[in-house]
Amino acid sequence: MTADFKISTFKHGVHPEEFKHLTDSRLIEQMPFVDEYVLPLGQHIGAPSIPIVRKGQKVRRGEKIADPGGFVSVALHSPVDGIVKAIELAETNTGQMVQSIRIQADPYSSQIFVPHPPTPYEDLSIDEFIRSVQQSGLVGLGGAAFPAHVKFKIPQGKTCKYIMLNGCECEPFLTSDHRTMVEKPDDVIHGIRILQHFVKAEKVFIGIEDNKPDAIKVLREKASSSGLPIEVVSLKVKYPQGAEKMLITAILNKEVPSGKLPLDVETLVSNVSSIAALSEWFQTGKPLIDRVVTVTGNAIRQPSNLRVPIGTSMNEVIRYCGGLLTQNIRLLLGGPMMGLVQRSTTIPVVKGTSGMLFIEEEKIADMDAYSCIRCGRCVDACPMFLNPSALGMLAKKALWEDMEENHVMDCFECGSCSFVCPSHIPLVQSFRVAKGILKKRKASELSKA
Amino acid sequence: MSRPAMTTVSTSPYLHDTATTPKIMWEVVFSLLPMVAAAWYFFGLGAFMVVFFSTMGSMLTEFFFTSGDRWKAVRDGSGLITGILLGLCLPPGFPLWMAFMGGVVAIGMGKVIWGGLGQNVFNPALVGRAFLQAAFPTAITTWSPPDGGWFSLNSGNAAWPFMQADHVDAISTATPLSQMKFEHVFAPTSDLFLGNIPGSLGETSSVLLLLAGIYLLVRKIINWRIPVSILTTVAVMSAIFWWIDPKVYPSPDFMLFSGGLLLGTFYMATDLVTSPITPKGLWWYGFGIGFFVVLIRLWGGLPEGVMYAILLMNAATPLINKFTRIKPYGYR
Amino acid sequence: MNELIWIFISALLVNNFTLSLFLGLCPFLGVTQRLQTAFRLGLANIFVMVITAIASYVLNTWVLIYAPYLRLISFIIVIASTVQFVEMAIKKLSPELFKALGIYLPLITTNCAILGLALFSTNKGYGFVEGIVYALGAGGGVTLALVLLAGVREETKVLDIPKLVQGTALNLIIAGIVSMAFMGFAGLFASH
Amino acid sequence: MKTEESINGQAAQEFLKGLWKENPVFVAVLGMCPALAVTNTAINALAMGLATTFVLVSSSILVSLLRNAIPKQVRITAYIVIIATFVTVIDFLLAAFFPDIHKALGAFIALIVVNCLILGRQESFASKNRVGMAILDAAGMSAGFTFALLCIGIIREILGNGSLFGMSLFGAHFEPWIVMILPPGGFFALGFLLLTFNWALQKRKARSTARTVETERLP
Amino acid sequence: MPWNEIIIAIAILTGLGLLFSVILAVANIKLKVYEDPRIDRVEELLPGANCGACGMPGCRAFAEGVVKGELNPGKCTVSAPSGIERIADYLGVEASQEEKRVARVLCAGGKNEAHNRAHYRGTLSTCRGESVVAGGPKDCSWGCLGLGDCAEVCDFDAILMSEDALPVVDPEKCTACGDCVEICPKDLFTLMPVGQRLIVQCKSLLEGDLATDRCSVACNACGRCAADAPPGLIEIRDGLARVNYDLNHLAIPDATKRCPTGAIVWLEGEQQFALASEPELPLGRVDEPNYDQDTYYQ
Amino acid sequence: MKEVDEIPQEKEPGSAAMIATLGLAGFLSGVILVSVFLYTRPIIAENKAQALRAAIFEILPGTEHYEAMELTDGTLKVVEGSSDEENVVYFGYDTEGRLTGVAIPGAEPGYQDLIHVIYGYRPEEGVITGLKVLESKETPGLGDKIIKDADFQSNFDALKVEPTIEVVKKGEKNSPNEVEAITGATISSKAIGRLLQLSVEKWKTPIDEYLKGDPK
Ligand SMILES: Cc1cc2nc3c(=O)[nH]c(=O)nc-3n(C[C@H](O)[C@H](O)[C@H](O)COP(=O)(O)O)c2cc1C
Ligand SMILES: Cc1cc2nc3c(=O)[nH]c(=O)nc-3n(C[C@H](O)[C@H](O)[C@H](O)COP(=O)(O)O)c2cc1C
Ligand SMILES: Cc1cc2nc3c(=O)[nH]c(=O)nc-3n(C[C@H](O)[C@H](O)[C@H](O)COP(=O)(O)O)c2cc1C
Ligand SMILES: Cc1cc2nc3c(=O)[nH]c(=O)nc-3n(C[C@H](O)[C@H](O)[C@H](O)CO)c2cc1C
Ligand code: SF4
Ligand code: SF4
Ligand code: SF4
Ligand code: SF4
Ligand code: FES
Repeated sequence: MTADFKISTFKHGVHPEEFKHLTDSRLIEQMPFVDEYVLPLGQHIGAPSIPIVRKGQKVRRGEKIADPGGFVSVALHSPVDGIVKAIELAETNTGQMVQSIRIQADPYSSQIFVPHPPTPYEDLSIDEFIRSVQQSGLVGLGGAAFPAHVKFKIPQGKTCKYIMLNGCECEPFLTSDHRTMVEKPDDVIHGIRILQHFVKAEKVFIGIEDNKPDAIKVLREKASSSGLPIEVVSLKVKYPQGAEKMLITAILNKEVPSGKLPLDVETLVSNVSSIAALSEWFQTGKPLIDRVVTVTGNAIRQPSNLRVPIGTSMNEVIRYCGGLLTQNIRLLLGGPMMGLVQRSTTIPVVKGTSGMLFIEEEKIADMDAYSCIRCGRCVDACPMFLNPSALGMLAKKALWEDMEENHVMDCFECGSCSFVCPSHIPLVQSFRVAKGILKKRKASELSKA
Repeated sequence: MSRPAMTTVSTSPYLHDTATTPKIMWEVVFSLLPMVAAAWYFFGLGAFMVVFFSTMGSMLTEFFFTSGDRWKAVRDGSGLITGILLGLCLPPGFPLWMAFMGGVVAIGMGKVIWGGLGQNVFNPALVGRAFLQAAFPTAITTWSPPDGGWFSLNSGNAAWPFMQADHVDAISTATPLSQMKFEHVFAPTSDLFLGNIPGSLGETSSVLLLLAGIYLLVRKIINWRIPVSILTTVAVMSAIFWWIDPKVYPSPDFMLFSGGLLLGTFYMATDLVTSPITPKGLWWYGFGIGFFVVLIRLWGGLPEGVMYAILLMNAATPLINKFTRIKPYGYR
Repeated sequence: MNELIWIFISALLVNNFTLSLFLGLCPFLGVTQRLQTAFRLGLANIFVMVITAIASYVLNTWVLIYAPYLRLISFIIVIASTVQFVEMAIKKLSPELFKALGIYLPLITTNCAILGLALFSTNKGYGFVEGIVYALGAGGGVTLALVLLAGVREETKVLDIPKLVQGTALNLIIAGIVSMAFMGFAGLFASH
Repeated sequence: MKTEESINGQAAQEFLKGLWKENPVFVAVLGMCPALAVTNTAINALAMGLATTFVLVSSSILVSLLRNAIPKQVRITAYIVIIATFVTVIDFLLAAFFPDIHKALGAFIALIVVNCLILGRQESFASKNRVGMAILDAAGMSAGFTFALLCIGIIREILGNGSLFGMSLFGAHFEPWIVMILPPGGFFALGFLLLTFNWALQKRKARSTARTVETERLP
Repeated sequence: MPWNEIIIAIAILTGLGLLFSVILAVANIKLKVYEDPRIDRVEELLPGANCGACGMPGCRAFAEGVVKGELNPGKCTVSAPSGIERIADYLGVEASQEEKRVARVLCAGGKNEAHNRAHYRGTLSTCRGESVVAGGPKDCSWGCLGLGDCAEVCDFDAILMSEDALPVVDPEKCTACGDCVEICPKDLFTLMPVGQRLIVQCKSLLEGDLATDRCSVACNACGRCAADAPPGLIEIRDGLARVNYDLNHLAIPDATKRCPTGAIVWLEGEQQFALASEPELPLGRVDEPNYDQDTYYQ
Repeated sequence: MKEVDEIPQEKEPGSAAMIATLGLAGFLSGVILVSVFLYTRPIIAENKAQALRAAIFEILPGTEHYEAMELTDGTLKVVEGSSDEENVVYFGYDTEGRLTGVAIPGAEPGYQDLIHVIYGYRPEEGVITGLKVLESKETPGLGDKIIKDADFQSNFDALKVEPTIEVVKKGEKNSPNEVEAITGATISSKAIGRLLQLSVEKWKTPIDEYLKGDPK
């Protein structure tokens, strides 16, 4: 079985229209600097960072402004030269008010980042490497913003045979990973080299959906000349191919047991952009102070791929992209399948923002909901092999325990079921509700015990 | 402080498949029209009137007894399917008032009482048909032969409401299945195939039914497991008995193409709402229907058992769903 | 053998105690909220029916030949006391079994299906083996009906049943539809 | 000390509750087997109701009289013996004097013994109350039972046979709905009766709540 | 007279009676199993119809469930309401008594005080449902969404939604079961002893105008209540006034007097309900309060 | 509420009380039942006999009295009173003591359950002279036409048992050994046909033999 002809995939899943043509051939541009940056302390999963700057303090671009708040937490760096204006509550992409560091950019600074000489990573011990990654502020750029160093630390007793780079970008509209792979293939390969030095996996896979032939081609070329055990796997275009469980199934034909992590099947999954950022940190010392964001949708004048400093207000991004075509829009962070809808555009771009999708409100059809007709389409769509129809009916009657019995906690909210449901039942939404309640219940039981 | 303009928020995903429940239902309605036309062609105007009255019965009931948005309920087309299917499984000379009443019972007892579309456990059309069969067993087993006249109306059709039909012109003939059962005469498969036989309106032409079934399968409106498992079960079981004694037991092709098996298989057993949802459950469901069809046809008191078989398996569907849970990802 | 099969099928499907003979309806409508309960009740039913078949055979053969008209009262005394005794015994000997099945026994003692079984099998002149097969068929039929109804009723918990219909009215209509479906078994194996 | 009036009131209540508020068939869903099995004609329903009345009233009297004499462990058996005795008596009497009705009711006369209603009343009422009250309760319950059976029987006979108490109602050409005298018809008839009652109750409740809201609004 | 037949008949029945009573008597002695005596008592109070309408297999099983506290006596649809009450009372007598706790809502920003930031479009119109979509449409991200999940979930009908789209707990009906605490996506309920009357009905951590721009009754952390209250009772922390209930005995209504927004309140009247236990019911009550005909048919 | 406490706390009843209660109950019930039974027995017996007599007179026209005969070991013997009913037939005689025919009861599964009938049979001519359904659970209005339907009943006015009894569709009867079925109730009709055929097969020889031995 040669890699070239194998087109792997997982079972079930859906085929939404892609809309990637809007941005997939646009080069990544640097977003200009703006006046103010808002840096929420909790951009990642885990404990919030702890600020180490005071109001009025001057900071340099790339300077650390907050320490990790624990092991599952990362440092935070200033994206600009400027002054700390305040540390206060500010609204973020979750709709919640979060403690944030507000930095006034120094209008007279050139905002040039002075690269450090490359860190000789070969000399680092594994713990030093992990600590270094934590200090870089690196989180997974695939969407969840999970601290990267935690993933890279292979716990005692576990082995990691495979490293898997997730370049699927299965969400419609998004092209940021695609562009990163095409424009920075060397960073990706170098990132792999660094990670491989510490993890020592047998094999490194880069999974890319076959709607990105240019990325596949260029990475295959680089990989073959790298001397690393890299295989670039071309995957069938299917949503949610990029979910790590699906990726593992597609490539290794293995399932991650329920409630377990990829490491339990000896695999480490990371987004390609995260790996590119890793390489940047070790080569130039640049922490995670900006990221590539796909700005797209039918309501933005100039869809683009932008490298945006973290903390930039979305309003500024809109302005840079030529403004909105209509006032009546809906802003989604991420893709249209899993993206988070926003109540306002005055929130900052954060580490987890992979895309900004502006959709004309009128284009979102009002959908008549019907009762579940048990057509089974959701069952055939659910990549987790759940029974969304049954779950949906249980949710309607608030039968949370029964939902738990029906494995609602295994749902990763990909939205495939809602996508196919001809009755337009808000399936994922009600699963989120159920999961929320069940988690809360479990937490209160724990605290009682 | 000026307030920012209100935006609109709604839940993800923001892309949706194009299929909607009403679209699915209407597609099924259109796929049924050739059957209605064929019924008219074979049995005359009376046949069409039977379908029309049962449809009126169901639509009017749907409209007047639905709580909530009754126009929406009527527009979605599912009541229309019920009415047409009910009409198609009635005999041609059936009194129109009974057909109307069947429609009322089908929707009233089979659907509205349960809370409308998607909530019912039993197939509404078959609830209506079972009620008619139990209420008026004579009328529903009085078969007139196909006569070919375009505008012929059977005198049975015109009975006064609540009154008996006097079948003056009814040359009551036996359907192939009752000939099989009571006289051990097997009709030739070619007749069964083309539809030149007495029987219910929609049962007669196997060719049309097969075409419609294939259409529904290709459009993925019905689940392929149901027809495959029903037809296989019937074919295999009847083949075994035919092989044991071909004089007493009918051949598999006779079993497959006679009576309401194809109509039941493609349109009624596959009713999305009343069939199981799990893949394994669908196999069991189909197997159960096939098994009961053969059981009732070969050894039961009645010549035809498709309706009862489907209703029985409808009743078992919640159990089937419960005991054939899908094993989620990560549990294998 | 054929005769026994016919007795079994007839009691199980054709003349299903619950759905076509209207026996044991109170638990049928009452104890079918949960599938597990219904199933266990069904099992307990089979058990008591077999006891009943044995007891009625004993009574018929050795006691009632002297006074057949005391049949009803003797049956009822014997069934009620035997079941009460068995209940006590199970409770003592196997509390788990009691939890699973025993607690259903009092509900069944005073149930038409049990006495119906005794009377019908006497009327039909069944012997010992036939009586037990009849009891198994009838008990199986009752279990089948209980389980089917319970399955549907559990399902109705997630359905939008209108308030007006919820409860007994709907149960009766479900029972009616299932009973119509069972009419399809009429005449099964009768003409062969 | 209770006054005469309140005793009378309570007595009337004991009797009336069986008719409607605690109606054994419509409300408590007891004694379903006879309620559905022998109600395919009104006359059978009536006969069954009366036979049950006889048994219920007589055994209630006896159980109430003996309520302090029967030990707890054997009370069910003792009640059953009492009930079965009366049932056998009525069985003989019917066979002797009304052979046709006896034939129509068939085994269901014997099955009165196990009618859940009867044993239920002994357990819950007769064994805990004085004879007078027990009689009233039994009479009320039986009346309610008979009433319910009659309702079902009338519906089923009219629809299923086109007749009432054997008299043809709609002429010879009426097409009877045979299903109504078959088993499913029994379920349907009671089901729809309950539905109708629910509907009526809901209507009445809606009206009464509407009224209370109005009065609340008054100053 | 056919004496022969008479004697046989009487002999058979007497014999059967004796035989089985002996068996049962022996079994009663040999096979006795201890059980909670209250079960017998409750069973006696039940109708004994063994009808199964309660969903349990027989009256005794039901009685066991009731005694264990797993079932509500009201589930018995056959029993007269007065009987149900008697059972409840019988078991209630033995229930332990502590200070009654009730659920309190920590938000006063109804639809007239706290405005929305967005329109929510969707068919899942519940607080939980809205809250997973961008945290809900309300500008104040701590505030009540007003769709009444709590009222829906309360088994005791203790919560009503006010015209202002805020939940109002009836302390008399509330049993402190905690269901509302669990369901509320904004965690606005806490269970507290009825004696705690000084309550800050706000969870917003914003200060000053930021808070009051979003909701006119928000706590803006001005600190006046803390100044007016006995020392230590109220503290302003993280933009919110917080009552230290360890000092509840010091609490006075005066602390609420100068609050500019009315976020802190002193519960009185219907909302307070400080009685520790229910008043004694009149003896021999047979009327049927709040009895709902519909439950018969469930 | 205080009422609860008023319920007397029963003390554990002794075994003697239990045994005495049930024994006494059995005794009393025995007394009552036997008295009612003795009182009603003759009436019930009379009712039954009357019903049987009516049936026999109907299916054997001209009968004035009859005699019950039981088949034991292949031969018929006169019996008194009730006995194993499956093997009893009734010989009917007219006023002059001539045999009017034999009334034979029988049962066979129909559409629902066993159909019990009694029919008159004339051994000399080999014809069936009448049929009365005693008990059937066939569908009212459909299968129960076998009881009331005049057309169907007229099948049995003179139905030849030779060579065999055949059931044919309505309107297709053209020889005296055929029974015309009821439309819509073929199953019940066939059951009757089958019943008659099986029953005649069983009884023909014993009756013929008996008549040969006892030429009256
Ligand atoms: C439904 C779903 C779709 C996803 N799609 C992608 C994707 O297209 N690309 C991606 O990199 N990660 C995707 N993820 C996230 C991956 O599961 C995984 O968390 C990520 O690849 C890990 O890399 P990171 O930690 O570097 O982000 C998806 C997750 C889910 C639940
Ligand atoms: C009439 C018909 C019969 C089919 N039979 C089978 C079959 O026997 N086995 C099968 O795997 N797919 C069968 N298919 C294809 C399925 O519809 C479906 O495409 C396939 O199971 C894909 O499953 P997956 O999406 O889980 O990979 C059949 C399709 C049709 C229309
Ligand atoms: C509710 C119902 C009751 C029936 N009852 C009888 C019956 O009592 N006797 C009978 O022979 N057939 C009965 N049938 C069977 C049908 O009428 C069957 O089709 C008929 O016996 C076939 O006869 P045909 O060939 O004359 O139509 C019943 C059918 C149904 C649906
Ligand atoms: C493929 C398909 C088959 C259907 N078959 C039936 C049917 O047999 N009887 C019926 O009443 N409705 C049928 N319907 C319509 C609809 O699903 C049905 O009325 C629901 O049971 C109503 O809740 C069908 C719909 C579809 C899409
Ligand atoms: S896709 Fe929608 S309508 Fe179909 S079964 Fe799933 S939830 Fe029901
Ligand atoms: S959202 Fe959950 S239930 Fe729906 S398809 Fe995705 S994993 Fe399955
Ligand atoms: S559940 Fe919470 S958010 Fe919803 S109405 Fe009640 S208090 Fe408000
Ligand atoms: S849900 Fe429970 S805690 Fe909340 S108000 Fe109701 S009774 Fe009180
Ligand atoms: S009367 Fe209650 S079970 Fe039969």
